[in-house]
Amino acid sequence: MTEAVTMAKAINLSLRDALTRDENVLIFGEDVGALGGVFRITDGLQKAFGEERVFDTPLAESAIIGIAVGLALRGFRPVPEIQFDGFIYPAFEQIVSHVAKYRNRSGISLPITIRVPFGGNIGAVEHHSESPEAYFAHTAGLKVVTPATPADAYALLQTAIDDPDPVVFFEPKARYYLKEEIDPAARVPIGKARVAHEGSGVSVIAYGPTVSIALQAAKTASQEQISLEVIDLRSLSPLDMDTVMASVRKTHRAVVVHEAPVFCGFGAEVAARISHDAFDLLEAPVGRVGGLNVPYPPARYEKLYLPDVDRILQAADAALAYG
Amino acid sequence: MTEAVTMAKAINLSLRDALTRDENVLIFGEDVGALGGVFRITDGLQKAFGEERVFDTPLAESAIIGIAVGLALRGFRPVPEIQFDGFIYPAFEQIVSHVAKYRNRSGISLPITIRVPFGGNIGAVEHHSESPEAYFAHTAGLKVVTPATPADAYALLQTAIDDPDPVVFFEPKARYYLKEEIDPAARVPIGKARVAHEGSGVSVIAYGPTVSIALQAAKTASQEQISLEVIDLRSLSPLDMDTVMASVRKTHRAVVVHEAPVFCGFGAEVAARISHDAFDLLEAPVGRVGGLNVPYPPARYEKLYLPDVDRILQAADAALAYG
Amino acid sequence: MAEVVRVVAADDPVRPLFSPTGELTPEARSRLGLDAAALRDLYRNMVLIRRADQEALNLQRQGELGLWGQYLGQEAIHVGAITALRTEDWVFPSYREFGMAMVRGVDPADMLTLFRGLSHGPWDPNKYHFAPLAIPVATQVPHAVGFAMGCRLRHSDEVVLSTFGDGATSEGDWHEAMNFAGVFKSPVVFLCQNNHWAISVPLSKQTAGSIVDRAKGYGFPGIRIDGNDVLGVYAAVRAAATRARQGEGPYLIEAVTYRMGAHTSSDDPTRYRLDSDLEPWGLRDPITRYQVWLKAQGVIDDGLIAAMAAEAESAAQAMRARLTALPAPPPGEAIFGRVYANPPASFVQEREEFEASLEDS
Amino acid sequence: MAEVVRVVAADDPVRPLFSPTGELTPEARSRLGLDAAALRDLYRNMVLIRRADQEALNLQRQGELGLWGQYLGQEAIHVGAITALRTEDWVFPSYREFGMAMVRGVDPADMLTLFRGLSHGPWDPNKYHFAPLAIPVATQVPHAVGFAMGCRLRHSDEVVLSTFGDGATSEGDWHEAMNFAGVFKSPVVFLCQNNHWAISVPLSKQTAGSIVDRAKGYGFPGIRIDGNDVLGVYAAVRAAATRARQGEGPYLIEAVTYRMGAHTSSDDPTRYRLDSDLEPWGLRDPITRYQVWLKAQGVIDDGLIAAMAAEAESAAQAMRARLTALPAPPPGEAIFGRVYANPPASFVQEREEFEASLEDS
Ligand SMILES: Cc1ncc(C[n+]2csc(CCOP(=O)(O)OP(=O)(O)O)c2C)c(N)n1
Ligand SMILES: Cc1ncc(C[n+]2csc(CCOP(=O)(O)OP(=O)(O)O)c2C)c(N)n1
Ligand SMILES: [Mg+2]
Ligand SMILES: [Mg+2]
Repeated sequence: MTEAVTMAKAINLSLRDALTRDENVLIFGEDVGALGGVFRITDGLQKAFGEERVFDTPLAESAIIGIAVGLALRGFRPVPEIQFDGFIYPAFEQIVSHVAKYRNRSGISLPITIRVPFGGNIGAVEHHSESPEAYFAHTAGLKVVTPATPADAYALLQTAIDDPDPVVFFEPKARYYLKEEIDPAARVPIGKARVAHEGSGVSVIAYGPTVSIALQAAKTASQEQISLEVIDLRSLSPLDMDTVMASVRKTHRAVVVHEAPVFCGFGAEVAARISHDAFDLLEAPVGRVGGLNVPYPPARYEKLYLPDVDRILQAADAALAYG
Repeated sequence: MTEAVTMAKAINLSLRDALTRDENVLIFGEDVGALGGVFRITDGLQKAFGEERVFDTPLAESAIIGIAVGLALRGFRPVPEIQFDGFIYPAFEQIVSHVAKYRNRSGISLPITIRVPFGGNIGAVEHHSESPEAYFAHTAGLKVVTPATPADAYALLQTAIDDPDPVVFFEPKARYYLKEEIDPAARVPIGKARVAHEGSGVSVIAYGPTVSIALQAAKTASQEQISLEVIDLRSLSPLDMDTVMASVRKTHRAVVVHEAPVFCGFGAEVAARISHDAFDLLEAPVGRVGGLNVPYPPARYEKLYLPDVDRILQAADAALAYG
Repeated sequence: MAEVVRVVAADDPVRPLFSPTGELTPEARSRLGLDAAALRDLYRNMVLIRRADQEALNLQRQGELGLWGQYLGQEAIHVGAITALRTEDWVFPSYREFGMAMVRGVDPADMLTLFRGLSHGPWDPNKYHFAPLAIPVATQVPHAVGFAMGCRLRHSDEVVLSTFGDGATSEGDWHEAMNFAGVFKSPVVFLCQNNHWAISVPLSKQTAGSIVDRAKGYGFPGIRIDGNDVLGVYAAVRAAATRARQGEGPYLIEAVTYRMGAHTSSDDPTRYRLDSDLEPWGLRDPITRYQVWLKAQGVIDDGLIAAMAAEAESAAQAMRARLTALPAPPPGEAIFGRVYANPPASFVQEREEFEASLEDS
Repeated sequence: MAEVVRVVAADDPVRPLFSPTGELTPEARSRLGLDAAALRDLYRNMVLIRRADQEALNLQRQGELGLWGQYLGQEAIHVGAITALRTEDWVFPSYREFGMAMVRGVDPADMLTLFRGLSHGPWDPNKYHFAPLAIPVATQVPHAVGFAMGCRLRHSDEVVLSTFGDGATSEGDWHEAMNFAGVFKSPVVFLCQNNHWAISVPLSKQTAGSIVDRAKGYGFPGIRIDGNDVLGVYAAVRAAATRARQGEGPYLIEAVTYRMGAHTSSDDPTRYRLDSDLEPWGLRDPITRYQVWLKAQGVIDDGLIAAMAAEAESAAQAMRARLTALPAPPPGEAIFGRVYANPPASFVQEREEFEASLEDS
């Protein structure tokens, strides 16, 4: 155990430890070098590991991912950064047609970890608050994970970098400043959700930035004698249905929460799966709480767009009151 | 009513009629000119309407969509073609960040219809058989439609081109050679599903290439006194839940079918919605039949990957036998 | 620069205006056809937009704006380029072209509502012929080319200005758009604001080549010019636009300047560059240089200069006052109002439910 | 071509080998250092890959392959380029480089299983240093650059060959990769097979510029050469690879050739070009031309020519026999076997269920 660190620092330490441990790890992207990234996630890494291991690239996301493929083929373990969620789209072709499918076509593993700060609630201008996780979760061949806490951020990133398969690692940027003690020896396997808060009334399934909101909702609810169980998925693909079902078997009710628009969002998969697998157990329809079905709004309105404690509580209440 | 035509011809006629009716309609893309497109969908159009209205572009999908934005701003009604499903990804940024969001940012409508042949079952090499519809359905600001029949292809394309909002028009390329009479005066509104086959036992919800498989399944099932109702969604975004629910209210059972991998596919939205809205009506979990959760396999294996009559019948049987 | 001379088509009307190192020649300067009022207007606009830039930064520091991206040092490009166009010529900016929009007449307070989180696009592009800001780098360049293709198809003589940074030239969209412009001989002037930085990445790490040299590969000419000379920018854009208007196709202008401020208010340039890096560029300040020249020409005097500064000051105050007084649009309208022209029923319903939920709470 | 001379860096070892119009100079030809056996091997390989190409087309017509993309007319590029490399140098092909892979030693029957729908990538790239075919145009170019960056980071003296068509140069990925290669001074030889067509789109509609002229904008040299001269291709790739190996960075070779066949077996070129368009290129056939030259040099005679033709014939028959006898891999393996190195439990379960369902039926 170390002292409490922010999630930003936890990721920085995790990258540092990966660079130290494995000389094949390379970090690159826009402004990750001298600047240390626009969120300072790579702060000090270039200085410590040199310009060969940690380097700035020209401004071109498709090539950032494309060279990661080539570097992985040459035996490296690339950890490219995409500066913001909204700037991953130019790299979509490389991710979907190559990163995800290259092993299937060649037999060669690509141990690439693509780091992407994602989500809203930071008062930003357009394209800086997107939640594109469903696009990647729907893409076979990728693993998609997102931590909700500093400790998980550290540990899950270690696992992602070590994994022989490509991982899209979404960082909930609005939670970069959450603080927690981390344990550098801990590992979080990909594909394993965690019960973030035990409860018995309704299972609230969240991930990344919405976990802390779900926990707040659980706290508020407890004052009204309502018991929410909060599941932090951590891994979207693969999805840990065992943990989800264990919870639903207890609560018989579920609500899924994410920032992305609800329509065809990742919550659709979770809701469809729970509705299917827990058909005889459920006492209420699975609720979905998420972003409105519009492009991400101007910052002044983002709190109205995003799921909040109230909307989670409403959905939980509806589940409890159902029937 | 005219004589029976293939879906390929119906789309060709629909484009021809749009070009005739509205001088702002422009058709462009790779090989759409002299060649008439790799599927001959634009056959003869350059000859009839000239190189200013129907033109080949350089090989660059992002620019094909990017110039469509500019042309639409200048008052045109662009109908760009993306040659194959698997080649839409380089244009993802333009579609997601601009086509979908431009009106929200500027107040200016972009009446762009992006035509994309999609789906498998044509014995092709890699990247020619993808079903990327969920990526676009999840993108607020777009409308996403797909016809299953020649008549719908004609009529839905007319509506799409006339619509002031951007539409992604997915053409089930394995069904290009289905034949049917078409009525050039008919219109199919966006957002309106159709009952392709009436039945009472299980609602089978399909779209694009899987509708005809669902219809075959219905036929086979009827020989065993099992009655399937087949819903052809036609429009994925918006999704016509009224028609779906009307069917489920009758059948109390539903199966969703598409070619894309099941995980986080469009069927997740449909299943989640039915499970939610028909919670008290359903007598069995909503089944999902789709592609396996792998990259599209080599052609020899595609029939094992894709949903077929058997898998639909199994899912329907499971729904009927449930409980 | 000697290379550039050679890659140019014989009909290039821009090249003869500039020395091989990209400076407007004295002869060309004297033949620009700008009267004293027009020359003064260039100065006035640079002063106005610089003061607005400073005020926007102040507003950001005071928490009135979420973000600000200064264009300090790039005023000659903003003013020179827009002045060289006709008002019907469309401009497709990136995100740093606030000054250009001001010269076009967009109300600066309205514009700032974007950085205040109230709107993604606060002006009507059809009114000002000024496209919305494009935040994803280089993605607006194909829009400009498509628009220009459309102008040609309409047989109009409008031209399009496509402006972008040095960093933008690394993106695939930039390349695809340049190539399309060449193939379709589109009436578009590409104006690269080479301010030497893409956030923390210097030009030397952005490309091993040179930006202007790329034009030839797309089949049209290009020139590198001094981007801190408002008359030079004016002359180059004017001549390139005239050429495009006459059906001669695209032209690439690389205007060399320097980003004197941070990338944006979120940036900390001390992490990647020295204050002393700015010094030579401070000496080439576009406003100071032009002022000296105007005075030497006898076109302005200290009285006029003071009057313009005062005008800029009160315009900045007016901008601030108007901005902070502007009401936030109602949420239903701000969030749902402009998504679809023909909204689906489910969308209308979602909006109604949303609006009802606001009333409840 | 005169332009090209001027854009070249002083240390360019390729340029002096060629005339201004891209032909290998007689002096350079005589100084290639290839002995008679090596010269004959170039011929032999061209004959072998042409005959295989023809056989693959036959197989496609007989329904044994789903698709075939001929490289007829481009054999000099395939053979010359691969022969110029060391076997440890990786090649990143597009989809038409079957001949290159053959020269590298990949079994042609194995390779054809791709077009028979049995595999997306039937050879081990690590064994042949030959990357999988890349079907989405130009998307393999950044892979080549990344690989080359890796070679440099490893301080190895491997170089990378990145090959692509004329159409590929329009894609954003191509541009981004070229620019990265320049910035990181990567040991990569870019080889454009300019065969004048991208399906039905002729070069003149693909770009208004020229491909070779683009190199300069990325900060490295380029040259346009006769792509139907196997020795010219050999010489250019060899010299460019040596330069890259010595740490001098990337080089762009535009090898001008012509696509003598259809785009693929699905294509109907009569819709967009005339048979007569092919005539001048038929006269420049790479095999015939080289044969004439070899004979004149006294390096081959009719007997050897006939023997090589016979060898190609029996190799083609062997390829056919092996291909049609190759069993289809079991479905579970073919569909699931290579997706993940570390497959998630749910994936393993899905595979098991799939395999069980096959046994049931
Ligand atoms: C596609 C994309 N990637 C990354 C970013 C983040 N970003 C914003 S501005 C910028 C640098 C742009 O540099 P340049 O084009 O030179 O313009 P300047 O800021 O100097 O005006 C970057 C990387 C972005 N906005 N869009
Ligand atoms: C991204 C992408 N878009 C479209 C296609 C369809 N397509 C296959 S080959 C081709 C033309 C390629 O031309 P060129 O690069 O000159 O190579 P050549 O076929 O002449 O060898 C096209 C458009 C594709 N494979 N990938
Ligand atoms: Mg810049
Ligand atoms: Mg070609």
